[in-house]
Amino acid sequence: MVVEIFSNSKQAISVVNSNSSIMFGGFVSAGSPSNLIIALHNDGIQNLTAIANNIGLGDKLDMLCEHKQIAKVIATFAIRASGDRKSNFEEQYHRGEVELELIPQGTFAERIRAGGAGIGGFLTPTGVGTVVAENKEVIRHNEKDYLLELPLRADFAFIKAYKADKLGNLIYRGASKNFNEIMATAADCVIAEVEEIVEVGELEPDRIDTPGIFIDRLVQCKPIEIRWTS
Amino acid sequence: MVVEIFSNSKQAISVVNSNSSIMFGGFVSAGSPSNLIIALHNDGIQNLTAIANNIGLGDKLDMLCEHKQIAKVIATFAIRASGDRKSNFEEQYHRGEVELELIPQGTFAERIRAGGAGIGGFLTPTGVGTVVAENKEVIRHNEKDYLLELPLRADFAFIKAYKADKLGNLIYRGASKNFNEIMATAADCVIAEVEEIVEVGELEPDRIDTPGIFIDRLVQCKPIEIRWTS
Amino acid sequence: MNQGLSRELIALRASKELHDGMYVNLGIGLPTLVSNFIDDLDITLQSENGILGYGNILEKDFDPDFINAGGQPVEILPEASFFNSAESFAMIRGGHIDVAILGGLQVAANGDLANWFVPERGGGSIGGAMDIAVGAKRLIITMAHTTKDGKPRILDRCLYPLTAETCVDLIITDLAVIEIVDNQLILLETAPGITVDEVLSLTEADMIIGTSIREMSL
Amino acid sequence: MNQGLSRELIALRASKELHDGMYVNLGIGLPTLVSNFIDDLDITLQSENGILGYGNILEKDFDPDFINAGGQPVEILPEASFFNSAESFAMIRGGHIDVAILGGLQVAANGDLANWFVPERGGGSIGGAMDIAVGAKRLIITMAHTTKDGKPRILDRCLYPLTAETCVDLIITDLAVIEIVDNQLILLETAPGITVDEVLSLTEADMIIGTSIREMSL
Repeated sequence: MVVEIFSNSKQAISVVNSNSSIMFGGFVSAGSPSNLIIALHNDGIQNLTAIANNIGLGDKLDMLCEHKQIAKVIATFAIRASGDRKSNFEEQYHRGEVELELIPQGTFAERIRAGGAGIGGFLTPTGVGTVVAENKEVIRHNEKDYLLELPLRADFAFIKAYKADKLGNLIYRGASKNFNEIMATAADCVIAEVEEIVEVGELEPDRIDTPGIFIDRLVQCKPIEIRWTS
Repeated sequence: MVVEIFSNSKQAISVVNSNSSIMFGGFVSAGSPSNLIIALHNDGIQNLTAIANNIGLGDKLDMLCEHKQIAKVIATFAIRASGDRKSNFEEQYHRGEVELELIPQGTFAERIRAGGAGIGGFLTPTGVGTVVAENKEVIRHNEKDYLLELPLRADFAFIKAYKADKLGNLIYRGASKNFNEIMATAADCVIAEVEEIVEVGELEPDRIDTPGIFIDRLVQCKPIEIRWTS
Repeated sequence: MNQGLSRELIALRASKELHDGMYVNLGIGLPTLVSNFIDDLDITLQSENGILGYGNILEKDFDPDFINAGGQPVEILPEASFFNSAESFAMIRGGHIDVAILGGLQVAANGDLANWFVPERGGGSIGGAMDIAVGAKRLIITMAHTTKDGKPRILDRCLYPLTAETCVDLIITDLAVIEIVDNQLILLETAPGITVDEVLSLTEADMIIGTSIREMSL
Repeated sequence: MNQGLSRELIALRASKELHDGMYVNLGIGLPTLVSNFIDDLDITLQSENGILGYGNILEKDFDPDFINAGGQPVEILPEASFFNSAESFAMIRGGHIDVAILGGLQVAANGDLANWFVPERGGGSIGGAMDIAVGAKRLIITMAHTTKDGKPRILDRCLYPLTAETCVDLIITDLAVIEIVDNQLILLETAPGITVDEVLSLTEADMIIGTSIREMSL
């Protein structure tokens, strides 16, 4: 599929419908697709399943809880044991207004990778003997127990990269590959927010992190600085 | 572990013993650790299990069959259906002198990745209903059959990269990442042949393919050009 | 008897299945020739050894790091990217390749494919074929309609070891273009100068004649 | 009563477990402080959000792309490399990290760890803790020896939901250093001014007194 380039984030997300599942890349401040999230907030789409490493105070993702756009969160980091103020999400969670599936971060990453790689499941030692093992098959190999974990996919992935060329090849900066690089492979429609779109040939082939094959929609946005607060 | 730097390939492989399993990176001409293989050939170590994508005419790996150093090959491409001349390996295989385990290439790559990633196994649709499925567990999920494939590790990995810094951070060139990048994670001792060793800081952090954490022994060698013949 | 297409013309016919914007994997052998006929198309070629965006096969100036899955040196296009084999097969197995064109030894009416092992020669190589056959969104097989001694290769059941079950969508041979839908062969096109009866007589499996059957346009 | 070590001194004591050449993951909270005491060591820090080779926490000049797993801005060293989260946890789960230092809420005599969920607060976050606890070659827990109201946190069995089973190798608290070998706690060191009896009285689980027990050197 040829990548489509949009001039603003509102247009870039115009294909998203209510009741969709959406993966959001980023790890706190690094690689968060904040412009796309704000467009989603402004759009008001409801009943979303949000798949993201973290949701919390200072996240743009937590803004989506302001008008209860999120019905379910699948995350690794959602409720801080410390800190006085509560996020919108946490308050709604404690009131039973939003569902939470908490996953170990390595399992979360590997499930997304499996979803994009046609892997039907994988065995991980992580979570054996914990609440994470509930309702999961335990498989023993070489005298070691593993949980069978299943792939994770979504209708959409919102990701953020540093630069793109006009065919959707992406490079990331610093620690912002995190979940962006794998989520780009694991959704039916992948929408990328980048700081700069350059001509084809300006990105060195040896340096490309996400090949354009994975990207459907592209928009250049000034990055929004986010920072966790407590 | 701190990486050790050696001045020649003979010293770099001096830790290898007979009866070892060794992964060899490379895909035909791209990223083949040919200097390390030649050192192994000269050393005469016997009864090796060779884990490599391909073994054939023009491969340096096939040289190891000259003196029957290899007892077993685990590969995806070992016997060409076309071509008149036979490799040393193929002749020995037809005489029953060497064992062969043939694996689909995607499963081969994924098993190695799993071996390095602490994954106890994975489900792949590849090979279902074929000879590859023999003696393997079939697991059904979402109305689709998968084979349970197990991780692959080795005592040693011989890999080839383009450049290294003195801490073992590696970059590859072109299509030579192939199996090198994953084998670097999946062996107890990883020996890397590179074209150039540079000072720490000369490789851009965003560009590093294999972090030095995975590398044990390093040697700078003039690359040997190999090319398949028929 | 066999007045069918040359290998080049089979490749030319196969190229007509490709359209702008597609990501395509071409197998070793005959399918490689398809790349000679796509210069006017905006197609991105993937090679399972870790390249997306390669161009023509280069006859000289061999660079060992720039090769396709057949070991042939290839041109690297400005939009190219490189990745390791686990990532490459994640791309293939994960359903990101629009079309794969592979060679075949035998195809069965239900879409089973055998293309990696020749019992008569006592060997073979799986390579990437099993993963590609399972993972590509659409799988096209290009092959000679019969063996060198005239025996059918489109069979009720494959006799050679399988590459994958029910994976083939379209077969392009020197004699015909045949679609497989719901375990049923449908004859869509015949090669110039080849009759429907000739195709049927050289095909073991039952075949429906397509309602709009026509001569291949090349 | 609690004349034990400050958080900084617990971190200082933990830093003495690290040696040249090690690859180390430091958890959020108290373990982060360990990085203040390793300037003289040739240690490489891994952060599970995808960095190998970071240095000090930077108080100003915030760069959103250069952060550790706690969201704090960090210095990127010349030897640094970056990778995605699947690769990062492949590194962790695959046993490539020599030592991980995590915070703890409760540790059991058999090495079970609970450190992600506080029932009293009605929540928690798993983050990378479960994978790190399972994957690190050696796991050190740094924590206060007791709760704020003086109850033991080193127990016969963890009461809070587990992070991982039998994963802890060493516990460093404000009062003591305790090793776990074969489901058995061994008291190795006491904090300056703290007696063995005090440690035992504030520990629920049975503990062997190490044969060469001594006062911590800080």
